[in-house]
Amino acid sequence: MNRDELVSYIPDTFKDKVQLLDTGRAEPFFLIKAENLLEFSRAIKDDPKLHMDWLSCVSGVDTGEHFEVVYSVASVQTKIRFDYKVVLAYDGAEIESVQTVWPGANWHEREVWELYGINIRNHGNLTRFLLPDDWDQGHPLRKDWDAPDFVRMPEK
Amino acid sequence: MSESRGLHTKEFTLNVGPHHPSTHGVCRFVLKMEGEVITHVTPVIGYLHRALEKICENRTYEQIIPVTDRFEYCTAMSCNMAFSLATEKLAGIEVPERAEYLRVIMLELNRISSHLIWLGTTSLDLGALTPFLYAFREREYILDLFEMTCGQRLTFNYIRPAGVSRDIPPEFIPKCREFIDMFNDKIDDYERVLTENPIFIARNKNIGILPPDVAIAYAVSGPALRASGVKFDLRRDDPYSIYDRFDFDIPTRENGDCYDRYLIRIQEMRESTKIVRQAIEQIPEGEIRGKFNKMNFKPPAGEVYCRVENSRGELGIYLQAADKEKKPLRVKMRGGSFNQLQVMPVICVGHKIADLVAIMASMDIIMPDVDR
Amino acid sequence: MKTLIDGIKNLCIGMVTVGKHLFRRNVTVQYPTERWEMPERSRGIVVLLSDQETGELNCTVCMLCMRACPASAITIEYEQGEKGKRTLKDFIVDNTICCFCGLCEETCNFAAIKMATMYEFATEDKESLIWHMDKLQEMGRDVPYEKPVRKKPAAAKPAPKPEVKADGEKPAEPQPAEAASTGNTAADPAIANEPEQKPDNRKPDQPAEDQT
Amino acid sequence: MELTGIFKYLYELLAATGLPEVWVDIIALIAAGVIVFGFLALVALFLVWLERKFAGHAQQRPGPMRTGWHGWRQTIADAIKLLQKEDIRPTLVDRFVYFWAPVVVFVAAFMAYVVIPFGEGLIVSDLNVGILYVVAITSFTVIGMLMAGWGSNNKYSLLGGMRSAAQVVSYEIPMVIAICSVILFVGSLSMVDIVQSQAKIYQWYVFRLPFGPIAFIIYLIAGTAETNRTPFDLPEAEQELVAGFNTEYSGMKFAMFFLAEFVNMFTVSAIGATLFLGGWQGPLLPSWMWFLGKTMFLVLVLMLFRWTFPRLRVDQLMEFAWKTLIPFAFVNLILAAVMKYSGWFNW
Repeated sequence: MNRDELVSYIPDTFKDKVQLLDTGRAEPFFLIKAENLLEFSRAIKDDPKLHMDWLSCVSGVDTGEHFEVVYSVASVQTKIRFDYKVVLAYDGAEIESVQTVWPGANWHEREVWELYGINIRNHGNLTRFLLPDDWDQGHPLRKDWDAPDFVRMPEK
Repeated sequence: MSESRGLHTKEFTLNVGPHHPSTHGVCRFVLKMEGEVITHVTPVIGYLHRALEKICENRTYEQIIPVTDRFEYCTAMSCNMAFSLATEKLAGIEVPERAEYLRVIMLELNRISSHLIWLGTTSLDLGALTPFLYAFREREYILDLFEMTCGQRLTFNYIRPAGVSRDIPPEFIPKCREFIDMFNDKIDDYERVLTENPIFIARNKNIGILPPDVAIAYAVSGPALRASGVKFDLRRDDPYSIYDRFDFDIPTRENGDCYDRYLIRIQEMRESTKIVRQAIEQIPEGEIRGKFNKMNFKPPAGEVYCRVENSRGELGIYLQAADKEKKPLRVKMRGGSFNQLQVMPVICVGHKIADLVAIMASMDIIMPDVDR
Repeated sequence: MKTLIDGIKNLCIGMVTVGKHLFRRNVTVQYPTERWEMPERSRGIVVLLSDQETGELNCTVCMLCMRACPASAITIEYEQGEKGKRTLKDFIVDNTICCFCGLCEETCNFAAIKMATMYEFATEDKESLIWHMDKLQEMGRDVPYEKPVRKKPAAAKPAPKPEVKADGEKPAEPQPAEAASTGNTAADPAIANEPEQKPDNRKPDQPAEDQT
Repeated sequence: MELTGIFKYLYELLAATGLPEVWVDIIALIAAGVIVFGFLALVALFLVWLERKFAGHAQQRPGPMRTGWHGWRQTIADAIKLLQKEDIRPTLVDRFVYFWAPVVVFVAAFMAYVVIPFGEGLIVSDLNVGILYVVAITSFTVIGMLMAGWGSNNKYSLLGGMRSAAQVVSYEIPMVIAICSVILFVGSLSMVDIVQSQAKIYQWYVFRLPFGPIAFIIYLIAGTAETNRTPFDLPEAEQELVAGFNTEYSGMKFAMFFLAEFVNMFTVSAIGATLFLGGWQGPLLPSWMWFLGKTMFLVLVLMLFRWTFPRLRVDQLMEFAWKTLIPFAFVNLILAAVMKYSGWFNW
């Protein structure tokens, strides 16, 4: 399945759950709603034409306006690769864990929780991970994060 | 250790690391053990967390390249490559032909040097000290080649968006050819010491078996995945740069144990020399860097996830750029070791503490890759 | 039984291989007494280059290296005379946070800053790793370098005037025209000539520049 | 100079002074003990240096080079450094056990030399149970290791101590059985008798087909395990157990463990040379040179083992001892008995 087919296949299959983001890139990018996340993830894994069995990476993003959580998925069998993301407001940012679909999501989600403060429902093991156990200085990858020993590059 | 009455044994919590000779950096394992048998493993990471992703949000695109060097320092070239690819994809930059060849040569040499580190540390972890030094001896040749080209032995800062930083010096090609000519013999040397050695086989065969479905579910990539019998290599299956022009094999094995992972990496070193040999024969003359505004590069808004196959598997960079900003909005680095370490609790249970060391070594986990 | 004999045979093969290495030449050198010859491109410590004949610094205070530095290890202090002409007051390289990436050398259009092949600069305290202009110049005195070849002298522009080159070449401009060979385009001169704000001295312990 | 009979000379010298016989005996023994001790201390220092040089050259690097000619003073410098070091004792150790463990190991290592014939007549005391005495004394080391492991109050040390106990006890058995097959032919436990029974080169037990070479190989393997060297260095497997039973030791006490290890290596080689390679027997050269040469050859073989092989896992180690070595050793013993009884190859 090449890119063009994929770009038409996914919106056709999943209808209004998914929206194609046209950001003019080589690889297709989809936007889905947070409440559809788990359902969509399972569907693309089970879909025989897609068979997205490989979760490369879960990246949290703070754009300065809202949070995004980007899922980069691929398939070992069909060699398809695309990304999709959910957009979350700052207040009460929360998503469903996709561990039941891809067990490897565990640590990636923990990282998103830890560094952005996005709550992961049904994760089961949200404990400190990259940061020290007694860390109490907030979520470092948020744009508004500041700590006394953090020095930004001087604007030149 | 044992309770007074009967054969009741108390569960024993052993803290391996963070400063333990065999944890490849500063990783800690909290082991629950019954005697010498592991019943539960909890990796504790974060000792090497350098906040590289936060630093990247605070640098211009050219300045991020030295930061990516520190991401996974055993294969800094592929980190440079992944970030450069992401930037190029984002802004639609063309890369000159010669630069592509130089990139492939460097990436493959770097893969060999990384596998040599793995070979050395693996044999060291299993108690054989001599192959360690043999591996490092050959690695020095490669590092000399790198230093000759880009001036550094470890943090190369060589592959840049739109090309590479410098052209190779004239003595590079002969030296490189000399290296790959002698290198296959050296691999034979390592194999004579290790491959058929009954002690080495006893330590590695049927240890840490990683079934293919578990490997895929946990997104374990690279040689560890191929040792489980899944023929998946990004150089073939999601080709980047000019890998589609070279003729090389992707070795796979069936069992997915430590011994297979060892054989796969040995075989991969041989395949890499093939690629380097083809590349230095085909390399054209020409420009080495396309158009790229070093100081004021401002890509259009967008986001991209780019992945390359490095010696530990899939190395991905997720890059999101705000519109007309000199600094990216988000750089996420995904290293192969992250997922490899994640699968450790699954495959270590039931093995001995000595096997943990062997499995860790065969997975080729290095901590900067995990902690970033 | 067969596996046992095979095993012993293979153990012996390994021992012979190692045994053979006993009689090979050593590949290591005795470091302080013998040294490798560093390749010319090797990126060691940062030095400032001087003109071979006049002995003055090549630096034109264009500030490009300071902007290029990903670690903010370079601080340039200057005085701004009339017509925006700058004279160098001090050039500070903080070796505690320098990450040896070589970007300063690459951006410099005047062969004023270079990463020399020297690599031994260990000291006993942190303070003496912050090098000032005189030390940098001293270190760079004997470093060989190639003067950038100018294809055409750029049109005169009221720009910071560097010291006059001894070979009678026109005063160099912070113009990246000669960088064409590598195809890069550095900052355009207008930006380079903007009056710079002096960046705050950064704390040396900032978390960013760990040498790993 | 021919060193043969030096003890006899010493003895006669003392007897001439007219001291009571008891005192003569005691003084002669003490003098011999001091000589042997001094010699062994030198040997241990030399072996440490040799090991490092061997490792260096096997890995294509020169090894220690700075102190003296090819660094020959390196171990002396190290020993002095270790002696000067602060003796750190962790708070929660069992003081008594912690203190005496290195002493036990050290003394046990040296005591074996009472019966080792360094040359013709160069033996401190030719006990009629010589080899039995050696076997008994060398197993003392394991008590020291257990003491160190237990006394250190450290999990790594404890695991290391446990492993070494299990290992040494297991490998003692095939080793003793291999030795038995030699004793069977000699008909005596005395070390001097053993050497004298192999006067001609074809009489060396290693050449007495078919049982000789097998016994020799079994002895060498078990001996490597006894001395805790790679591939059997599990008690101190640094990748798993940091440094095993001596993790918590420093300075002088560590040096004692370290030297004892090398002395043990020399013991195993010396006994191997005595039992299988004809001891001091050999043409032309003085007997002590033959003995040292043969011992050094075995030492080098052990070093080659160490620098070539990976390490076994602890259960594989046990399996190897009980399922491979011991059956082979028994079969070999029976073979030797049959040969002895029937008179085949009984030259």
